[in-house]
Amino acid sequence: MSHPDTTPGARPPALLGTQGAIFLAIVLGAAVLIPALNLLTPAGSALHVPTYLVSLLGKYLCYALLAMSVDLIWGYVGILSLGQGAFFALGGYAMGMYLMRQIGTRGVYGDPVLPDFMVFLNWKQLPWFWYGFDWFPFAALMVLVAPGALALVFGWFAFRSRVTGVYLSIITQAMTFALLLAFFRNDMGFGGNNGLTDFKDILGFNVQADGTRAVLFALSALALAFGYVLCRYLVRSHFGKVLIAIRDAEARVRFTGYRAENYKLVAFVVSACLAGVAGALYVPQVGIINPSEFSPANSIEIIVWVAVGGRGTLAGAALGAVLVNYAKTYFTSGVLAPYWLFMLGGLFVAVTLFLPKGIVGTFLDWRSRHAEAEPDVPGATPKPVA
Amino acid sequence: MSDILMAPEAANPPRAITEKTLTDALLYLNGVSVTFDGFRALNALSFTVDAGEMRAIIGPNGAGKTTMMDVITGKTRPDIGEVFFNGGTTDLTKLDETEIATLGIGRKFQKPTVFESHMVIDNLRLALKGQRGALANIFRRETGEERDKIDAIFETIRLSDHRYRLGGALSHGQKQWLEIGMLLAQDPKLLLVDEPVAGMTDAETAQTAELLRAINANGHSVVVVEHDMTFVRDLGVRVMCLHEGSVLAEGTLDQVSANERVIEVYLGR
Amino acid sequence: MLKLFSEPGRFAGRLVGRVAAGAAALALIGAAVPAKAEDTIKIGVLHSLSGTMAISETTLKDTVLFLVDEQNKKGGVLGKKIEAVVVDPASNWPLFAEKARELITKDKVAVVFGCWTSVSRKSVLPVFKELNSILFYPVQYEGEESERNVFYTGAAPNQQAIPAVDYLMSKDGGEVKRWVLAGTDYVYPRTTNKILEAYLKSKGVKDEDIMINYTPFGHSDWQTIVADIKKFGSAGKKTAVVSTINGDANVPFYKELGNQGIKATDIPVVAFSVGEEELAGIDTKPLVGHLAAWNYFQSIDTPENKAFIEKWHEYTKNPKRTTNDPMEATYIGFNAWVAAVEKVKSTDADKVIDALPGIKVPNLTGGTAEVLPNHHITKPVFIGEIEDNGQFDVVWKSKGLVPGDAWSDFLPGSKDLEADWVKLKCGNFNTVTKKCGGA
Amino acid sequence: MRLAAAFLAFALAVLTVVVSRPAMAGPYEDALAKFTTESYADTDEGLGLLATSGNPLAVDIVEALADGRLLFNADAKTVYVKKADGSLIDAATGQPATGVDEAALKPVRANNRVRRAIEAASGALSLMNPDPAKRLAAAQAVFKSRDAAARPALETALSRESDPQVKAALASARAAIVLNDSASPEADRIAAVDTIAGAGNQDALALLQNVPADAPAGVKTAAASAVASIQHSLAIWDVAQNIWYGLSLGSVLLLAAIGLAITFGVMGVINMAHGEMVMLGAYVTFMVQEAIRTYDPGLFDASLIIAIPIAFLVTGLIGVVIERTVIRFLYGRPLETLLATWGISLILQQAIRTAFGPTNREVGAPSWMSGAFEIGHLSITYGRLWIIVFAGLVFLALLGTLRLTRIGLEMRAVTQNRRMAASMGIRTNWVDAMTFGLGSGIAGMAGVALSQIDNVSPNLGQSYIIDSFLVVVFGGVGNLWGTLVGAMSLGVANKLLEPYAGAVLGKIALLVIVILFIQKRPRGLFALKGRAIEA
Repeated sequence: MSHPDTTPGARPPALLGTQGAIFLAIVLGAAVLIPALNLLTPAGSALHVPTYLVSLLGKYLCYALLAMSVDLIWGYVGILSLGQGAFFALGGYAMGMYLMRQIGTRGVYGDPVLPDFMVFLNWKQLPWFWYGFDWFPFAALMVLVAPGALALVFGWFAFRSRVTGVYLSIITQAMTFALLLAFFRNDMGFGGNNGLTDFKDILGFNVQADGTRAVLFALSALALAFGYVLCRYLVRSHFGKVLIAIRDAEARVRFTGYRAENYKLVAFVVSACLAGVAGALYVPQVGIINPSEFSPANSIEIIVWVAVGGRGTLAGAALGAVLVNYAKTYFTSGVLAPYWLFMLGGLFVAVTLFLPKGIVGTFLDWRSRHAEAEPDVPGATPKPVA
Repeated sequence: MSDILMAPEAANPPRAITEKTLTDALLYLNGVSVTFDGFRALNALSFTVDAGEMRAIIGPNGAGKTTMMDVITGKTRPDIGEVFFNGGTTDLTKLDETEIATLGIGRKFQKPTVFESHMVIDNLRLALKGQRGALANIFRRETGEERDKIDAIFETIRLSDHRYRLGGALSHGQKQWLEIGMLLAQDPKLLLVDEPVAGMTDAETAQTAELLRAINANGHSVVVVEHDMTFVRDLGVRVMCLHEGSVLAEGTLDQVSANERVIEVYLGR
Repeated sequence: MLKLFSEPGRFAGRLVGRVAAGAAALALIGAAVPAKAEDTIKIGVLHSLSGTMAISETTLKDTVLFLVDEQNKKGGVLGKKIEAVVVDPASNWPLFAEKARELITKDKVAVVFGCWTSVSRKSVLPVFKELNSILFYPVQYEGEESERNVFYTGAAPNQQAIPAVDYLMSKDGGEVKRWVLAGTDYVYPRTTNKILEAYLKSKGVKDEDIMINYTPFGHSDWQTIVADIKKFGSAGKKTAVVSTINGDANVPFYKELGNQGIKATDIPVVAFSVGEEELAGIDTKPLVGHLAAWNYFQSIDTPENKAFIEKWHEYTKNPKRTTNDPMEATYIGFNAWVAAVEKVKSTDADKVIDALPGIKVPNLTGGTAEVLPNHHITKPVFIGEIEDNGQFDVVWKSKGLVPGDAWSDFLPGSKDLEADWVKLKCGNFNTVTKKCGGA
Repeated sequence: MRLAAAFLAFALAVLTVVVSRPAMAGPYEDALAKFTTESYADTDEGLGLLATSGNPLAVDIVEALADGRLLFNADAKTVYVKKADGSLIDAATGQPATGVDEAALKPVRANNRVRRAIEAASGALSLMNPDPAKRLAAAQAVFKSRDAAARPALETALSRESDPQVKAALASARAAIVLNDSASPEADRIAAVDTIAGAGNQDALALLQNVPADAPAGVKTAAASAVASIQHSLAIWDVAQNIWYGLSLGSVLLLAAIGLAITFGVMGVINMAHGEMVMLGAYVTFMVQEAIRTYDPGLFDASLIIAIPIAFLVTGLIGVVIERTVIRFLYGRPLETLLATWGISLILQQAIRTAFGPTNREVGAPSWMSGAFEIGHLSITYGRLWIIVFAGLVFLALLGTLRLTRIGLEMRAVTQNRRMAASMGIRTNWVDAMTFGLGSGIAGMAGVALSQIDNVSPNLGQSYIIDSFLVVVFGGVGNLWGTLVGAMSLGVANKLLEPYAGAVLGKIALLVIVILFIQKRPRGLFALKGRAIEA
């Protein structure tokens, strides 16, 4: 675990440390193995991975990417967004709208253009903002543009008027709450509380076919890997060093001649786009997108995943997301069902008290204490900021 | 050493502000007043700093030294008064911190603020004069001469052995130097240095004085705010004493410390 | 997984090993729930036990467990004991889908009883279709749906909303001329109100005599809206409120009605989502005379109901525990399923689905509920007035049973649609194009 | 019309002060028979006949029917009035009934239709009731029924009425009749218009808007102009009404947020469990009321007063425990507090759910909190009024505690400079615990008030937490006055927006406004000078 920079005048640091390599190995390995085990092995064989598990894990991976997007701005820039769920949901809606349009005449009313919910609320024609979503490239573009644009506008205002700390956190929460209320309204034309569901196929493949699920899983894994490499590259670039500097001493950064707000804005938008991608991959795998994804509670939960895994460690965020959600899956069935909230709540309290740096953060500390080495990720263990 | 003590402008008597000085002065403050709900931090403060000059500013607590720096660096907007840079070409009161910093005014805070979770070398890399744009810096690569510059600075601030330690891990004195190093990396026309030797050993203090003189020697104008009189003496430059937000006396340290009113202020008679 | 991170050093050489280990770790997740013995028949219970919907759904979970208990006392089905598998979808709609999948594929349940909100049902629908299993949905809903794998034992709009309006128009109901349709902004109220609006207009009610108002979930400040209703109602014509306000929002709504002194004799409110359970949270003295339309009331005086309530109190060891309409719907659904299974001597989904239409089981109000080819059931309709003891006093009851209608005749989109899983084998047959619409 | 005749006959009977003798088989007996058929229609008719009978027992019978004390035997077709003491009176004779098989008796059931008939009847029957309140109700009942035949009765009642309020009610009741009575001369009807216009409320408006088509032009024009003026004045009153609603919503927000203004605003703990403290307070109220119901129902009206201190202590104590066991390890790490308190809130919710069940709990309103009164055309409900008062008191109490008491002084000292305070010998640990306890306790007291207007369910807290944070941040973290102004302005703004935008859009608009406002003032309405909570 030697830092590339220990010799004067060394080349810029390698993109991946061991930690990153391990992480990628696992994710990419899963991307190959899980679908293989699902499709190639006969059901009932010891190695067989049931489809149920594939889409479940796929869901976890989307959450992992979402958590990573939060870690990028929280762990490295100190922006605590309590509204990240909004970007996730917007990406999800963009994908959901595409999937709705794909249903075509197979809706219960057999209307070629209008989704069912519009028919029985007798809407006459498609609202303008639904145009184009029947064309995949456009929808795919919107997956990035919708959350990106929201982040751009919101961030542009917030960062240049130097809203920071809890104030920023609370208005991000207000933002997602406003969107929650807006999308609940049936008049908005997004299916109200029921949201978008009963999808048939994506790019011509049946969303429920095992093959499609396997591919979606693999894609989620690749997206996560890509997201990791991207974030990793960003935080290790000169740009990323400025981000961390902003987190630790924003005023100093300004006096050093950097436009802190622009740096924050770029990071914020990138993070929003990642969240959007996560949402887009999430929707076809869980089969529904509805306004509850906007609920502030969801966004807070994302923060919790990151904290559990270890803030400012990227891989930790992903790990936290998977662990917490697995715990949720596990606790919510069987004898534990009535008590799972105790366990989840207890887990959060315990982590904050005993693992303030999260699982990975704590581990990295432990390691750097043992093997005398600089942290692999710059600012891996940030001092508390908000 | 001595040549710096005998530096021409050090001997000059205090000058009234005239059109002439406005045009050649690097920094020019005129009638600057700042009020924080009732309390007058700066009171019609006027003075100039010439290119290549080093100026020490002393004064009791609450004399407005830090506020003055805030005004110059754009952290605080003056209620009235003008602040010009580059011989009256640029009005600093219209600009924000970032713009002023890019103009070439560097600032070292009273409490040393370095980027604690960055390695020392990265602290310098960040400060190094050059590309400041967000997008451009995503793909930025470090050039050869940038590396040489940094090495040079390491020599100047005597931290070569610490380049890969975290900024937070440095001692107080080392942080002070690192911060000065960062100022050098920024290569500003004017350095504002706020209490650089607070909490330093005598040895360190002496070294710091030397360091600042060196910096000033190769063309940077420096404004130092300091309490420590021995340090100011070491610097051996024109001294300006602030009191209640305006200039009380100006001249060599001996002239100033001989000044009746200064003594009054300091000994509070 | 943690352990993997703790291995220091370069990774290239160990890549393969790690991947294998990673896969193993992931596979463990799959093995997390052990397989159960096969001498029982498993049924799934998919009701939220936490989160916002727990308030309503927990009772239904208890009901299913209670029914299973009763059935097992009678020896179960096909000579096997029934085993209920309970999961908690936590009022989280995607989690509903996940849990449904888990119940069907991992626990191999023969049937699932669950869901309350429309969105949770919509969320699990694809799962039940894909894995071809059975869902019994016990709550009154907006209709406009008929799926092969779902049986709707709650009321369709024509079994609740329309009779209620008819009653209010009658002399006994006070010959109401002016209507406020107040609802929470989601599918059930939207659809129901669309249907009612069309129906009222067909009865010659003018536009200006209909006021429609939607509020968000859990709306808690009703001052303005109640004041508006009061104003709307003081225009000299007899006015009534048809409330499709959902769960939590009702308590503050009724409290505000009481505070602003709107008496049932002035402006009666008839609600479709307020039952004994919801009233348990309110001091009902100011509300006496306001109405609710259901297919079951705890106060209905039949031997079946008496016996049911008695056993229920025994089972829950709580003599105060209320019963309500969705409980009866669950009761009917459960018994219908048992009857069907006994009939075809199998729990195979296809067989049971085909066997269910035509099954007749007694309901708790002295009639019989018949499962119809459109997977809805026949129900009596009751209208009750709130009493000061939190119960309902039945003031009107439909003549005979009303068959549930999946597709409303009052909505342009659906009036030509027909559901029949026996002859047509189709949930949305278009009687005009003579085609089966859906996929 | 039947009722009309009834009023006339009865009124005359009363006027001539004839002590009516036991009637022969007539309307009265027929009426009684109608009560034995278990049909609402018949009961309705029966009430009509009853009034025509002019029998002095009629009043008792109507009252008995109103509160379900009127019993009947379906086979024997006999009707009895059950007295408060449980003794039975034969409705036919008015004599105590003996040897009645009570098992065979059923109460005569009432639905809305019957209740309306009861109101009308008792209205007509009690125009002369000694109790002014009853007379007022009676007058209003007639005003509603607008029955021409009641006119003479009204006029005599008017001539005798002393109580001004009742007199006014009688007058407008009469006017209502005259206006719709095509027989009466135009002048009278125009005068009636004026009388009604005088009332100037919604009912008057409705009445004037529905002037019969056959009315002479003069009446119509008079009505029209009256309508216009009333609508104008009502429009103004509407604004006032909305502002009142806004204040009362604001007071609710204030109550919900003020505890947070301490734990979050002063201590910098992003306290996600705050809502649960409110919820606990509500459950304490529930338990107090349960206890009172079982042990001493007489105390019920005092239940809230009793609940307030208990709620404060209970939640305060819980707050102290939380602070000691969790929060104190997290000072200076505000975000960790967010996570920990989020966990705590989950635990508390589920704990309540397990202990009390997931369903709503009934918290009754004491008599002094129910009902409403009018100032001009401003209708003010007691419940809301008291909540506003309560919110104000809590605010002042808190302000006082922070400003005047020793602990308050120490709290401020600790928050401003922990180390300095410690060196001055202040036991900062203790102060922290007390501060957090105070904040939680206040949240608990808020819960007592909120139990009056909202669900008492495990989810209670969740519905307030977001608004609370919004209020505190909007007002300016660490500033109580900011919280007050923030809560009130958000409340009023919300209520002024609602009529135009509707509940949902109004709320959305408000959120957007707050977001934009924070851009303008990144430190909230009342930015704290100097060391603000830089979380």
